Amino acid sequence: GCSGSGETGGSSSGDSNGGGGESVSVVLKTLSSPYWKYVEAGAKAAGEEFGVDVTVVGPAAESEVIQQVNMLEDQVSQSPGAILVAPSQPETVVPVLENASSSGLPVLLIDTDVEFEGKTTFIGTENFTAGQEGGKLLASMLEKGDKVVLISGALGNPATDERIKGAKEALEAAGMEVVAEQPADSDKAKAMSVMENILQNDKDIKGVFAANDDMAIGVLRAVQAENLDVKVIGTDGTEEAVQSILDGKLAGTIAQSPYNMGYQGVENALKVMKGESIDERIDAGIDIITKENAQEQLDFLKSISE
Amino acid sequence: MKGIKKSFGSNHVLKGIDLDVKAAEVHVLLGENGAGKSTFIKILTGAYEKDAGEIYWEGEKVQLNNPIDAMNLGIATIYQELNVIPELKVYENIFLGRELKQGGKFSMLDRKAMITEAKRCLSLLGQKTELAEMELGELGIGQQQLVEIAKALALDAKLIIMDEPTSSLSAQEVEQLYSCVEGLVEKGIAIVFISHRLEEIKRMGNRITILRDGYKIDTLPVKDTDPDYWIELMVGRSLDEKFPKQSFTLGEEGFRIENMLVEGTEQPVNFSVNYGEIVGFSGLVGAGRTELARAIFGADPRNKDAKILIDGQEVQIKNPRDAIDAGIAFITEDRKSEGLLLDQAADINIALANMKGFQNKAKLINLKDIRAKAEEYIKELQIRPNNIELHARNFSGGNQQKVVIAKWLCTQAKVFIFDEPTRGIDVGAKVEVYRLMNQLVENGSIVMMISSDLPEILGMCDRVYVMSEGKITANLPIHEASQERIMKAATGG
Amino acid sequence: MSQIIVDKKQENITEKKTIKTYLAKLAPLLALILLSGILTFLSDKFLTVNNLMNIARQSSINALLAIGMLLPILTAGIDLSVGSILAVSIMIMGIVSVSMSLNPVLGIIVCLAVGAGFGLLNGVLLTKLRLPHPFISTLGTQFIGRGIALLVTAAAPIAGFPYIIQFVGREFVGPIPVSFILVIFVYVVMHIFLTRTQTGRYIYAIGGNPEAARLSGIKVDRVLIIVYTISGFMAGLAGLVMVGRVNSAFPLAGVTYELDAIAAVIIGGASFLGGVGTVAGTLIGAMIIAVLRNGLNLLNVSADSQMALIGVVIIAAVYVDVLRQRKKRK
Amino acid sequence: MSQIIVDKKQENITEKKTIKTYLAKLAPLLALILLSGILTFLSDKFLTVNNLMNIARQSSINALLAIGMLLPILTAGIDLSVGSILAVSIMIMGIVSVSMSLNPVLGIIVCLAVGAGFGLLNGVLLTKLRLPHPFISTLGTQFIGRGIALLVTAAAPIAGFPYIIQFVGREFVGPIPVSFILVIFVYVVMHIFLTRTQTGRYIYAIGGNPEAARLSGIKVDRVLIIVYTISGFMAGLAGLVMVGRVNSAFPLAGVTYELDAIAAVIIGGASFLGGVGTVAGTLIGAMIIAVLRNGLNLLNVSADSQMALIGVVIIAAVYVDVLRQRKKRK
Ligand SMILES: Nc1ncnc2c1ncn2[C@@H]1O[C@H](COP(=O)(O)OP(=O)(O)OP(=O)(O)O)[C@@H](O)[C@H]1O
Ligand SMILES: Nc1ncnc2c1ncn2[C@@H]1O[C@H](COP(=O)(O)OP(=O)(O)OP(=O)(O)O)[C@@H](O)[C@H]1O
Ligand SMILES: [Mg+2]
Ligand SMILES: [Mg+2]
Repeated sequence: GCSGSGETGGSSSGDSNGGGGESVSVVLKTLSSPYWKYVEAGAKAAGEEFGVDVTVVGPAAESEVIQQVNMLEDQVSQSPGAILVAPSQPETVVPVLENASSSGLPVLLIDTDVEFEGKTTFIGTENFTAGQEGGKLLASMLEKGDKVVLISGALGNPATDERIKGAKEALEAAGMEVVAEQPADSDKAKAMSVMENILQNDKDIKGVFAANDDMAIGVLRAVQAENLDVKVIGTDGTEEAVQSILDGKLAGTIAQSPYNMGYQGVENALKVMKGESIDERIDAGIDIITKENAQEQLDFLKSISE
Repeated sequence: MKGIKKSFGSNHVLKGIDLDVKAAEVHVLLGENGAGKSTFIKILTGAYEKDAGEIYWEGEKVQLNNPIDAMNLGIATIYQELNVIPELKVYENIFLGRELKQGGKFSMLDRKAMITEAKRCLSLLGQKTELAEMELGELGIGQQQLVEIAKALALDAKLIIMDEPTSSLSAQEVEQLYSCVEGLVEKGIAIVFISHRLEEIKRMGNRITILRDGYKIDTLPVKDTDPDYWIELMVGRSLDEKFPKQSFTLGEEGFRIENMLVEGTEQPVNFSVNYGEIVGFSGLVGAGRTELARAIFGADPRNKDAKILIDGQEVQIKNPRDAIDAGIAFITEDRKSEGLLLDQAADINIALANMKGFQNKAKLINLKDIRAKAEEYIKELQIRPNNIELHARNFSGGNQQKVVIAKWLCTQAKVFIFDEPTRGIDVGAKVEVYRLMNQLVENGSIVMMISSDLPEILGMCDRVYVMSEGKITANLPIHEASQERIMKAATGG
Repeated sequence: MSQIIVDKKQENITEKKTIKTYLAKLAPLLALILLSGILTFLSDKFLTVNNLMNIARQSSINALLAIGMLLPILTAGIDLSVGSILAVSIMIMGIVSVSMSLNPVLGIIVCLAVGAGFGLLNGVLLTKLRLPHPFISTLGTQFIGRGIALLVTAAAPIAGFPYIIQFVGREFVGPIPVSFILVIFVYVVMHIFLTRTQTGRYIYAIGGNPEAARLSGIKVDRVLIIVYTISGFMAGLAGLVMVGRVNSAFPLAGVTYELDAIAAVIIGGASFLGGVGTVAGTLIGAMIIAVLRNGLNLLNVSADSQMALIGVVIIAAVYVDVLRQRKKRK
Repeated sequence: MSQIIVDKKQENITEKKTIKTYLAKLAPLLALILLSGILTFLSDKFLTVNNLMNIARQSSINALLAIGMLLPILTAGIDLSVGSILAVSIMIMGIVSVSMSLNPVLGIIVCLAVGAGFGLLNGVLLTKLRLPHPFISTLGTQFIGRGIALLVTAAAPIAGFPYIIQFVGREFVGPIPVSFILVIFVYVVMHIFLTRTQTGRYIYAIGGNPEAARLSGIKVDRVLIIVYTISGFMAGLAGLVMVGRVNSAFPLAGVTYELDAIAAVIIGGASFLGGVGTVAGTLIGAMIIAVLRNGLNLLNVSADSQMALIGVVIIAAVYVDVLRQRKKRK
C-alpha cells in the first residue's frame, strides 16, 4: 500500500500562489518513515478538504535537527498563514518559533510539545504517556515478577527515550523485573541482534517493550527463532506492525494517531487563521492496538495510504 | 664519526664506520649499491638513529636526534631521494624548515626576503630567477634536483652532504654544480659527496672513502690514486672494462617511429633502430626524450598520425598494455614513482608486467613460478640482498633499479627502451646492465637507451640521436660522435 | 670473504621473514583473542556454542560489507555508499518479489544486480568523470542511493518475502547459520581472487603505486570499476542476508553501516594508503566488532557507555597492530 | 644560446601560471554562481536580502566545521570526530552554565576548551600512538565523544542558556547575523595563518610530502597536533553558534556533520591527497551546500528527492572543478 510520493514536492509553492494567507506549512521530524508519512497524509487530506495549500517538509532523518530548524526558518520566511511543527529536539525550535509567533504567525505543535511564548496549541500525545500505555499493556499480559526487556532507539532521541521512560515506570509499578535495557538505533536488524544476544543470557524473558515498531519486529524475529513465548509490544502502529498483530505475532502496539494529528493540525490552523479560538491542548488520542482491533486499524491505514 | 653501526632488523648495514671530514675539502664516499652510504649519511644528519658510535663536530661530541639538530650545527643535506614539496613554491621549498620571519618567533613570514635570497641561490646555480616563485611541482625532475641543491646553499652550512646530486642532471647543470662546489670549498665549506660517476669524483674530490658491505675499506687521497684501484677496493675484484662494448653485425631495421609529435613542438620525430645495434638518445634535461618514450609507450596521449612499426608491421598502441603486448618494454627513469610497488615484495614487482605469463589453466596465478622466476633474475642481475620477499622500499637505490629492469626482462619484450638505466647505480652494476644490453642485442632484441651520461652514450652505443626541444637535431654514428658534437646538437645548433 | 658475509646476512633475513609472516597474520587475531578472553572472563554465557553461532550470524552482514570494502581500501580508495546500496537493493527486490510477486529467484538476481549496478556507477563516476577521490563519488551515491530507496515506496517498508529469498539469512545447517557459510564461501573466493588472479594482484598494485601499475600495462580504470562493482555487489548480497534475517526491507536499512565495514577492514590490518590488507584480517576485524557488540549486550552495559567503549576498542585494536609492527621492526 | 631557449620556455610557463591561478580561484565560485543562477530563476524568494541572510546564518555552523576540517585534509588526513566534539562541547558548556549556573563567559571558555582538548586528543592519538591513519583515531573519538555527550546528562537535552552564550548564534548587526561575521573573521584569520605563518606553510608541506617535511627539520608531530587541535576548537566554536541558534544543547547534536564539512572542503577544491586547498575555496564550498539546501527547501523538494539531488550536486560541483583543471592542463 504505497503510492503518491512524487507529488509531495510539487504540491504547492511552485505555482507561485505561496503569497501567504491561504497556505499552511508543516515541518515534521522527517518524511522518511511510515509514521510521518501518515501525518503528512492527514495534513494533505485536510488541505484538500478545506481547499488550502498545505506544504509538508521534513529532513531526511530525525537526527538532522539543525536541518529541521533551517527548514523551519525557510518556511517562516515564506510567510504562510500558519505553521505546524513536530520538533525533533523540542527546545531547538523555540527561538525560531518565538520570533514567528511574535510577528503574528500562528504556530501549532503536533506530536511533540514544547513550551514557548505565543504558542497556539499542541495537538498530540506525550511520548511518555504512549510509553506508559505500552508498559501497562505489556504488564497486563504478564504476571507479577516476570522478566521484561526494554529496547530503546538511538540514545538521545527524545521521542524514543521518553517512551522508554514511560514504559519503564509503568512496568516497574506493575511489579515487573526489567532485566535489560539496550539500544538498537531504531534499526530492525540491530534490534534483532540485540535481542538474540539478550536471549543468550536469559531465556526466561516474558515480555519486551520496544520504542518503535521497526525494533519490535526485529525483536520478534529473534524471539521466534528461539521458539519462545515472549510478548512484544511496539510503538507507532505502522501497517507492518498491525499486520503482524493480526497474524498473531506481535502482541500489540501503541499508535499515536499520526493521521489525526496531521488532519487536526491543519483543521485547527485554519480555524486560527479565520480568527476562531481553539483549545491550548488538543489530545489526538492513543490507540492501543491488539488482536481485537487490528483489522479495523489495518483497514483504516490502508484507506489513508491510498 | 667513529664506529657507527646500524642494522635494520637482522640486516646489519653498517658495521662500524669511521670518517673524518676536514674543512674546505670534498670528501667522496664510494661504494657499491647497498654498501650503506645513504644509511651512513642519514645517521650523520639525524634522520636515522644509530645503534652505536659517536659523532664529533668541531672536536666536540654531539648527539643528533633529528634533522633539526644537524641543521642547527650547520649541516645541510641533499638526500638521494628528492625531498621536495611539489605543492609549495620553489622559494618556500628552499627555505623549508627555517623560514625567514618579519619579527619574533610568532610573526609573519618575510616572503620578500625569502624570494630575494632564493633568487640569489638559484642564480648561483645558473638558473633563471623567475623559478623562485613557481610551484615546484611544475618543474622537471632535473630542475627539482637543482632546487634541492639551492636549498642546501641557502642554509649557509659548514658541511654540505650531497647524496648523488648529479644522477638526474645533464652535463650542463653538472658543470654549474661543479663550479658552485668549487666556490663553496674556497669559502672553507666541507662537502661530503656521494657519486657513482668516477670521472666527476676524479675531478672534484680531495679524499675518497670506500665502503663495502658496511665496512670502511680505506680513505685515500683522490689525486694520487687510480679509479681502477677504487673499483677494486669497492667490489673486491678488479673490473676489466667500464664499457664492455660488443659489436654485432648490423641487422635489418626492426623498430621505426614516423611522425611522432612530442607535446609542445610542431616538428614530428622520425627515427629507426636496427637489429644488432644499441641506439642512444642524448640531450639536455627537458629535451623531450622521456616524453617521446612515453608517447611511444602509450603512457601519454599523442598525435593520431604517428606510426609505430615493429619489423615493418604497424602496431596500434593506445595504452601501456598495448605496448607491452606488442613487445615493448619501457624502463622508466624514476624508479620510485613510476617503477616500483615500494611496499610489495620484490617477486611481485618483478612479475607485475607479465602476470598473464604466470597463469595456469584455471587462470589462477602460480605463486611458485613467480618466486622461481624472481630468484632467477635476482641471481642473474645480482640483486642484493637476494631476498625476493623483501619489500622494494628496503632495497638500496641501485638494487631497486635492478628490480625494475628485472620486471621488464620478465615480459620477454622485443623492444627495450631504457630511460636513464644506470641512474644511481654503481660501476659494477653498470657494467652488468651494459652486458645485459649486449646480451639483449645478441638475442635479437631492439635496444634504445636514453641517457644524460655522455661517456656512457659514447661508450656503449653504436649510433646516437640527439634531441633538443622535442626535435631530433642529429643522428650520429658513434665514430662521428664526440662530446662536443653531441653538446652542440643538444643545444639546438 | 665479503661474499661469505653477504650470504650469511641474507639467510638471516629470510629466516626472520617467516617468523614475521606468522606474526603479521597473528596480529589482529591477537586483539580478537584478547577481547574474547576478557568477555569469557566476564560472562559465562559468552563461550557457548550457541552464542558463538549467534555471533557468526550477527557478523555476517558486516562481514560481507567489509570484504567488499576491502577492495576499494586496497586501491587507496573508500566506498561510503555501501549502506545506501544495500537499502536500494533490498527495496527494489521487495518491489519485484513482494509488490509485483514475481519469481523470487528473479528478486535475488535483481537485488544483486542493483547492488553491482550501483557499484559500477561508483566506478564509472570515479574513473570516467575523473573525480579526484572516491570519497566524493561514493558520498554522492550514498545520498542518491538513500534518496532512491526512500522514493521507490514513499518510505514504506516491504514485508513478507518468499522463503527462497529469506533462506540465506534465516536458515541453519545443523547449528551453523547459512549466512555464515555464505560468508566463509565468499571469503575463500575473495582470498583466491585477491592472491591468485591477475586482477586481484592488480588491485594491490594500484593501491601501491597507481602510476607504476599503469606503466606496467595495468588498465587501472578497468580494475577500479571492477573493484567498486564488487563492493556494490557485496552490499546487495549483505542486503539479501538482512532481508532473510528480518523478513522485511526498509529504506533506512544500512544507515552508517559503512563505518562498521571500514572499521572492520582497518582493524583487520589494512591501510588507507592502499596496497596493504588481507581477506583473513578483514574477517577477524568483522568478528572483533561483532564480538564487541555481542559482549556489550551480554553484559547489559548501559546504553550511554556503549558508544564510548566501542570507540576505545576501535583505537585499542588498531593500536595492538601498531605495537606488533613496531616490535617486528626492532 | 641554450640559455635563451630555456628562458623562453620558462617565461611561457610563468605567464600560463598566472592565468591558471586566477582560473583555479574561480572554479568552485563558478559552481556557486551557476547554482545561484538556477535558483534565482526557479524561485523569486531566493534572491532576497532576507533569504540571503538566512543562508548566511544557516551556513555558519558548517562553515566553521569546514575551516577546521580543511587543516587535517591539507595534511592528507581527516577528522571524523567534529560532530561528536561539537556535541560534547555544548553539553559540558550546558552543565557549566545552565545546570551549575556558573559565569556564562566561563561556559564559553569551557566549550572552546573542550573542543580544543578533544582535538588535542585526536592529534596525540595519531602521533604518539602512531595510529596508521587519522580515520581510525578520529573514528574512535567520534564514538567516544558521542558516548560522553550522552553520558553527562544521561541523554537529556539542556535548554535555557544565558544571553551571552546565545549572542553569537542569535543576534544580528543590522541585517547581518553575528555568526556570519564570526565566520568571516575566522576565515580571514585562517587565511593569514595558512598563507603567511610558518606553521601554516608547514601544514601544506606535510600534506605535500611528509618525509621531505621531516627531513627539512619540520616537527611533523607537533604540527599535526596543532592541526587537530584547531579542528577540535572549531567544532567547539561551531557548537557555540549552534547553541545560540537553538537555545539548547542536546547530545545527538552534530550527527553526520563531518560529512557536510568534508564535502564543503572538497567541493572547495581541496585534495584528499594533501597539500592542496584554500580557505576561500572552503568558504565557497560551505556556501554551495547551504545554498543548495536552502534552495531545495524553498522549492519544497521532498526529502527523498532532496537526498538524491544533494548527491548529484556534490558530484557535479566537484566535476566542475575537474573539468576546469583538465582545461588548465591543456
Ligand atoms: N628502512 C630500511 N629497512 C631495511 N633495510 C634497509 C632500509 N634502508 C636501507 N636498507 C638496507 O640497507 C642497505 C644499505 O642501503 P643504502 O641505501 O644505505 O645503500 P647505498 O650505499 O646508499 O646504495 P646506493 O648506491 O644504491 O644508493 C641495503 O641493503 C638496504 O637494503
Ligand atoms: N611533471 C612535470 N610537470 C611539468 N613539466 C614537466 C614535468 N616533467 C617534465 N616536464 C617538462 O617537460 C619537458 C620535457 O621533459 P622530459 O622529461 O621529457 O625531458 P628529457 O629529455 O627526458 O629530460 P630528462 O633528462 O630530465 O629525462 C621539460 O621541459 C620538463 O621540464
Ligand atoms: Mg644511496
Ligand atoms: Mg627523461
